[in-house]
Amino acid sequence: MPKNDLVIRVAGEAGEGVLSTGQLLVQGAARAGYRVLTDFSPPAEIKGGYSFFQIRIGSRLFYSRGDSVDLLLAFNREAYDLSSGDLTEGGLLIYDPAEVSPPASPTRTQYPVPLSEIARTQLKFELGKNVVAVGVLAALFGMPEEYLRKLLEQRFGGRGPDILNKNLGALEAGLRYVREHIINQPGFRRELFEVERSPADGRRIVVSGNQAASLGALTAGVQFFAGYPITPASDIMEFLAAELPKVGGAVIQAEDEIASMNMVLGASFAGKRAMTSTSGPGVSLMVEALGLASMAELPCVLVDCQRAGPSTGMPTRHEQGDLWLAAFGGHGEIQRIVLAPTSVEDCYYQIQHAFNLADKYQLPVILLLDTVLSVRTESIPRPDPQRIPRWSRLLYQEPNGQGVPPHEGIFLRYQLTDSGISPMSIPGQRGGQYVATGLEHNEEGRPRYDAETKTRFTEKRFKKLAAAPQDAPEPDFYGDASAEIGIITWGSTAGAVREAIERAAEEGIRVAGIAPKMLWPVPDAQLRPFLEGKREVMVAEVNYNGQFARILEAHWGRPLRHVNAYAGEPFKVRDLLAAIRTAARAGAVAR
Amino acid sequence: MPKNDLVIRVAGEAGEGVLSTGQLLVQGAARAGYRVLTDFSPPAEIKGGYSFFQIRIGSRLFYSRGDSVDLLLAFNREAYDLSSGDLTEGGLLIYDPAEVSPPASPTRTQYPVPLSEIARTQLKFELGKNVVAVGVLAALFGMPEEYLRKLLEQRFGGRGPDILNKNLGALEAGLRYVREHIINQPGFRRELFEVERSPADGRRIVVSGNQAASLGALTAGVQFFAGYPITPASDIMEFLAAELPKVGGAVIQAEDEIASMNMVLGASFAGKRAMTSTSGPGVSLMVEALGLASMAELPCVLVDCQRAGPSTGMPTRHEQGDLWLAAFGGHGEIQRIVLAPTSVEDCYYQIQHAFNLADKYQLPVILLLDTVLSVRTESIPRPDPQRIPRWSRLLYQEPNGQGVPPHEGIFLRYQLTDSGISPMSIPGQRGGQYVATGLEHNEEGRPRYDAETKTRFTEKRFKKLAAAPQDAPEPDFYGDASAEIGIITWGSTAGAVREAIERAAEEGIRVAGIAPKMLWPVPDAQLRPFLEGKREVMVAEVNYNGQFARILEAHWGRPLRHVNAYAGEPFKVRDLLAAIRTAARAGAVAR
Amino acid sequence: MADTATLQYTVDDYKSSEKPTWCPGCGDFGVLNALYHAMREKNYNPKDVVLVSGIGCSSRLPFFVATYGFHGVHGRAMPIATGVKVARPDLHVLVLGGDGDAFAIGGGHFMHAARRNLNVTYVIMDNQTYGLTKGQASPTAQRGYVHKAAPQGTLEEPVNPLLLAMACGASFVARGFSGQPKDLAQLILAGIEHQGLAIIDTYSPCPTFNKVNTFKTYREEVAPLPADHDPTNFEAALKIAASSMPRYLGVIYRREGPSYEQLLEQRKTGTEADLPRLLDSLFDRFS
Amino acid sequence: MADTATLQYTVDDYKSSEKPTWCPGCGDFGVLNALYHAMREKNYNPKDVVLVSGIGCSSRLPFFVATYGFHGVHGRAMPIATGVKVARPDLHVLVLGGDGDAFAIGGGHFMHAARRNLNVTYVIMDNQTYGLTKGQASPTAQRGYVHKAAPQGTLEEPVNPLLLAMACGASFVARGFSGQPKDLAQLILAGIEHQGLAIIDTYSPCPTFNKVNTFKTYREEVAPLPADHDPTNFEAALKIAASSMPRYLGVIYRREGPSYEQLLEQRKTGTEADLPRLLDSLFDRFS
Ligand SMILES: Cc1ncc(C[n+]2csc(CCOP(=O)(O)OP(=O)(O)O)c2C)c(N)n1
Ligand SMILES: Cc1ncc(C[n+]2csc(CCOP(=O)(O)OP(=O)(O)O)c2C)c(N)n1
Ligand code: SF4
Ligand code: SF4
Ligand SMILES: [Mg+2]
Ligand SMILES: [Mg+2]
Repeated sequence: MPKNDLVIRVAGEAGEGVLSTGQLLVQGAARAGYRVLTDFSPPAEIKGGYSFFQIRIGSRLFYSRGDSVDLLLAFNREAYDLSSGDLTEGGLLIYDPAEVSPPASPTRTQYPVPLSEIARTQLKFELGKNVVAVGVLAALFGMPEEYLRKLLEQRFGGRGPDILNKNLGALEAGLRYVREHIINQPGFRRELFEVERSPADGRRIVVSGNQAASLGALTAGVQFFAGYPITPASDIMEFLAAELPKVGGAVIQAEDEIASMNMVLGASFAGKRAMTSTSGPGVSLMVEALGLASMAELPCVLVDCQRAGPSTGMPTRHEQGDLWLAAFGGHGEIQRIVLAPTSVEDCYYQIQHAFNLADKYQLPVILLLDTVLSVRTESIPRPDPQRIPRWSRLLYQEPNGQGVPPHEGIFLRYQLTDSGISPMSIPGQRGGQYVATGLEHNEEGRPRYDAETKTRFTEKRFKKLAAAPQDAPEPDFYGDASAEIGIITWGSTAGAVREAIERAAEEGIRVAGIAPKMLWPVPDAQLRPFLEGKREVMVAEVNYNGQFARILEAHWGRPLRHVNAYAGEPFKVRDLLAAIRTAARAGAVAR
Repeated sequence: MPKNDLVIRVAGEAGEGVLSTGQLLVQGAARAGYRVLTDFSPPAEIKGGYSFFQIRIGSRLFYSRGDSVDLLLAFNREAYDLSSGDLTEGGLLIYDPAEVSPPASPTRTQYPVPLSEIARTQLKFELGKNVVAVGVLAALFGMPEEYLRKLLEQRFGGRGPDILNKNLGALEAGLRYVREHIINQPGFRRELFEVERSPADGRRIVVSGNQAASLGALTAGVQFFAGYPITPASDIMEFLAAELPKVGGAVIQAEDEIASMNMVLGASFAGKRAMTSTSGPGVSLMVEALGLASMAELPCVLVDCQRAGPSTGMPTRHEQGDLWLAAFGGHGEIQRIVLAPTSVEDCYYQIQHAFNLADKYQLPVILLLDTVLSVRTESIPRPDPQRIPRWSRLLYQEPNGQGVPPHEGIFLRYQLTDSGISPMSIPGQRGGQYVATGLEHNEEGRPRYDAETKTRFTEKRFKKLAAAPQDAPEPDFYGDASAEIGIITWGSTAGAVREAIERAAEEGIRVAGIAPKMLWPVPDAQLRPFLEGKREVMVAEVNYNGQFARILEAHWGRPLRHVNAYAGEPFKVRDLLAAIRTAARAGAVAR
Repeated sequence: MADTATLQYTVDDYKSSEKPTWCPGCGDFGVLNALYHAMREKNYNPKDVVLVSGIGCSSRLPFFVATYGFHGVHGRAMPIATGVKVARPDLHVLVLGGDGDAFAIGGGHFMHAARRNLNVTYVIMDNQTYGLTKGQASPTAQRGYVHKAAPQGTLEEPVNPLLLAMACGASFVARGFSGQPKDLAQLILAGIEHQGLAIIDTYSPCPTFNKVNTFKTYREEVAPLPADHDPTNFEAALKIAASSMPRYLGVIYRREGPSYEQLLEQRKTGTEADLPRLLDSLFDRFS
Repeated sequence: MADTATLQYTVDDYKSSEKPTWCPGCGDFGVLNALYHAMREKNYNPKDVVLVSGIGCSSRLPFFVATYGFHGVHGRAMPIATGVKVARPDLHVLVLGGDGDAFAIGGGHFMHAARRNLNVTYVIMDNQTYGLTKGQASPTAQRGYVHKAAPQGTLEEPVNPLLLAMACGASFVARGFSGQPKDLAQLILAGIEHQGLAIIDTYSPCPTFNKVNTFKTYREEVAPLPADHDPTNFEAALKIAASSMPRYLGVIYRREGPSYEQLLEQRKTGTEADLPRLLDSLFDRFS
């Protein structure tokens, strides 16, 4: 019986086609109806160095990249050295014998495939090596060839019949090699690697988290983007640079992150939905401008594609280490909302919530992605642009007719209201003139330093923040809500937690999971019921301090169990499972 | 019987001499043996606008500026309007009849003193008005004149006999006016305003918190300062600009705060004790460089003279709103120590601890002052430069003799040790070559991104932070340690808390107080014993969120009572007292 | 904007009810006045104008004007103005602020604003000091300027705003003086009419803290441009810009060409109405 | 430094055991080599040299050298170097990094470094792109340069590093090319020997991402300075600096004068040993 879950890794020298091999395979597989979730581990340096692309493929939904590898294709020796340890017991190793000669091992099956030889000698098409590799893998897990042929036709058709035919030939060579030298071998257990598809629904797309967030931003009506390149956020800017002009918007590559954020505030003041994206170092530089947004009550959205820190840290590695900065980084007492999507699909929707919340509450919203979410591609249902209605700002209504003073003196931009939310005018509106300022100010926006102003306007601003959780997007719930063991998590870690909970259930351990999307302010009404009846509550996140855990501990005044990883990599499902087992055993003892 | 505690306020137009009147009086009074504590409320704008200088004077030690005013000198109408409400019942109002004609009131005594008239007509010395005012006040509270004469001689003696005589004449005119028109009036109760001195110990100095911190930095051996002007921190830079060259050091006024902090890191790397000072907006801009200091393990000291935020906020007003930023502001997982002195004298000593801790643990130390501490002057015991021994960095020892490779390849700048602290080389040391970097790195300081490096070096850095509380400076303790009600506080709020506890004791309510100097990491060994036997623990601070309270709540996993003020002003003792009374009543009911 | 066609604004229409907080004798009063007059000349409807500033005495200016305004954080006026203008090319955007704001903390943005060339007018109120923080040296302070943070005088070469602007590719570079408010109004007007970033470095003395560069000294040191100066000649302009004395007033350099937001507009191939179609085609591309 | 007197260093003494991580064909190799040779010429003891950089491909350079180094954060190399040099004037300080580091995020610091004039050598490895982040336009990228963040080509005027440096008052302004490593070594040497900030903008192509400014195009476009060029003539130098083609190589401008840290040293009136006395006198002043 074919499997419903297979983890494939293509490993080799960066630039040698690891990425393009993986991407071709994934897009073909997604069209064929497989569910796919991928991860890409780029090299530490621009060129050269070990890199891999991992594909989890099958008929069920996946939430993490998989702890270990069922099928490894090693392009070279370093790839073999660094990746073979991740092979599952009984896994399959494919290697290029021109590059590496791995010893036989009882714990795996292995076959040489002379990839470079085939490309160079047989095809006379050295660049075709990656397409040969695609054919090899496709044949191994049993993917219908026509999807790949079609894909190659779309991709290379425009470049003339010669190039297309060469690529089709390379694919064919890969497929044939496997049929003739591997599948027909005695002892090769095809069923271990053949993967079943889910009913093809034809309505899925394959995108990364950054792409999903960019699509979501477009859907939300973003009209202005300013940013500065930084790993792993740059491709959001690059995506929007190509697409925003098509809907009348503009992208500016600014001189730095300070400029980016201030440009965004200018555009927001001028009435547009505006955003930036960056990673930790950029956020550190933006906190002053974010404080201005809190004080001047300007909506804006900042996407932080978190990477491993502190400082320049490890730009291509994973960490969820910016939560405290996002929530608390700023002098004085700032107001911000922090959201975190849990999957690639969720990126598309959460960024729309981010824009809505920013506009409703007139403050900055920080959307925390993380390296895993930003770079991994997934096959997801075709997004629904109608699902999340657009909220508009509470706008000042221009008076009708004549007789209106042509200048200011009357508009109360920061009017004290029950909700703390004041109507906002935008330049060009008659009678709405005011000066946005980072100074403490009265209802008219004029600088005032008396004790009463300071007290009342601090309360006004915090009233908005206190109300925000009522609009918190729905959390994800996993597992058995009535279980005694609970796990709270956030961001991409939610995927691994979900799988760990499912695996625990198979072992008979009942666990409940929750992944709120709003991390700050704490969505108490969503989270508090989760605590009820729980003997043990863990908080799982990829950082050292337990940043979300401590926020919750302060919020509830009760200790929680911290479960952390800080190796620059996502959680392994097995490590989470181990934590769950420990909790379950402790419970058994206690009884 | 003369009083041991009198609050005098000089109020008027800024620039009109409010500050110089106050300062003259204070320096004279301190020399005469009075204890003084002052506060200055500058105008909102550069010139013009209401401003006051408040002096608390007597024979006992003071810890706050006093909630209400016993003796008000109003230079003009606005000063009268805005200050007279702060007069105590039965207080004394002195006003210039040329400027304002206050109605008689049963709740106060009042006398006109034609200050400008005396200066202009009688003395023909308009600028002398402030000195006349000094004479008036001195006569009222019974200060021996000779101290003021001596002071004027020192100050004006160098400018020729004419100027000196004019000033002496102005002083005399003020003294005389009070003797002839106020003190001799029937019904004037001199004993209400006469203040007793403490035995003159001749070893006191009068300085502001910023001056004390600057003196402390000099004592600590600071050799490099870079900064950018900002209220209320600029005078630290200005003080050091004048003094550092005298001990071979240098001050750079940088182009911005980002440059300042990076310059400090360069100087520290080069082996010097280096610091900067700024206020909230500057700290926001420095967090990226502070992250670099955490990662590269470079000692440095940042003095944050907190002011009211967020954003530009109220630059001349008071708040303790930067604690979260100081402790958590930075992307990724940073390591910093946060200290806060509680009094002007404490500024002198805590900054020395800051340098010691920075050098010992090789990380940034942020010293949180606040507007009240920065600007208020106090008479304090002459500082003892020997009290706090200087700790040096754990230095690499250059090998003796020859035979040492002239270049690197061996020095382990980030050697993994039990304590997490590695020997540090400084440029010029033979064989100590390494590259300081914000990238994750191995023991040699070379960039490495593997999981093991990341895990072990994250733990290394946090090991240092975890150890730091063992070197936490002693907290202040107030009141009755065995009381059931406890107050935790920090920074200048400690003064008001201390007085509130003393007043509560007079009412028979027993309260214990503690003000730790190390705020982050939490000095658990100091604070946890304080919780024992407490029925109610409050945390008092001048901010909205209860920033320290939440840190403690997360740390202990237990709720605490937040007591906050956020009006841009220091706590009033009476408001703290009210909170104490409430706690006491709740206890009484509970019983 | 129908209502503007018939209306003729007066200077008072541009005054807000907030009274200037500057010291008596501050140069910024003259700049404010010149600005009122320039706007009146253009007969701008106050609702269509945005004044952007940073932090400093001079940067308080927007509060005293009845238009929209954005009083940002220190040094970031130009980026904010960039966001406003790119988002809404229909608005009239002026930036006003101090020399510290422009060249110290904001120095990096100044450079990039000049190369970007948005259609914005930037009036720098240059008092060669940090007024608001009580007189420390700004980047334009003269060498040897004595202040509390440099009691023996500042050591750095002063920044030359005109030369700097030209080196960064600015398309309009001028110098004004608050002591000649009528000329200044004309200069601001010329800047507004220039299609691109107009940089007007304007001497605006701080009598409270800068005792060496005063109305008096400026009056002695300024001079009109040589009669034959051709502001469209880059090399000649460079020479004038590089010279230190006399302090020439007027338009030193100007160059025609499209502004940044015009170039951006040209690249737009659709409007917000095209969003559903765009999304569909993108989803197709990814499937 | 007794041991240096007798020692003659070889180029290998300056190489660290860390192998360069640059792409094959990257211009930065040539700069690194030129640097090794310049240091060897000076016979610097590696222990007395500090190389400071920011973030970027080029900024990795210090790791490949056996001296002390400080690989800071993006754009802040000059402030870090300022701290090092002011704290320790005895050290030899060089700054090395990219055009993005120098002129984009670091643009403000560049300007102030030039006016401050520390005795530091700044080699900008100018590939007219952001190499490390995969080829977006840097401030020196030419107009129309196509990259992912500007698929229709960049709109801004490029920064001219030489003109900018001169406008900011730099005392030594030069241009080098990684394709002429011997000349470059001599240029770095001249920069080191200059008393003050030496700015050496150095073409260092990025073959991986910048396909329009390559070793080939540079070779065609560079030219030695006119034989009669007098680098001490400011106006002549300004003209050369302002010209865009050919791309002149060599020392465009130099001016003598004290460096910033020399001026600071002159103002020092005591040493650390004077601290007790200073404290006493200060305490007296405040009592
Ligand atoms: C980030 C930050 N740093 C420092 C300050 C303090 N500050 C306010 S205005 C100013 C300089 C003002 O100089 P300038 O821009 O020339 O304006 P002027 O007051 O002279 O008109 C400074 C340093 C601040 N508000 N924010
Ligand atoms: C604050 C911050 N913003 C952005 C980045 C991402 N980043 C790293 S290097 C770089 C630009 C590199 O360009 P350049 O300085 O010219 O160096 P090159 O790689 O071309 O040698 C950028 C944008 C960062 N590391 N830190
Ligand atoms: S301090 Fe100077 S710049 Fe500021 S308002 Fe006063 S005179 Fe003007
Ligand atoms: S990307 Fe460009 S600059 Fe970076 S190492 Fe490769 S060739 Fe050099
Ligand atoms: Mg100024
Ligand atoms: Mg570059």
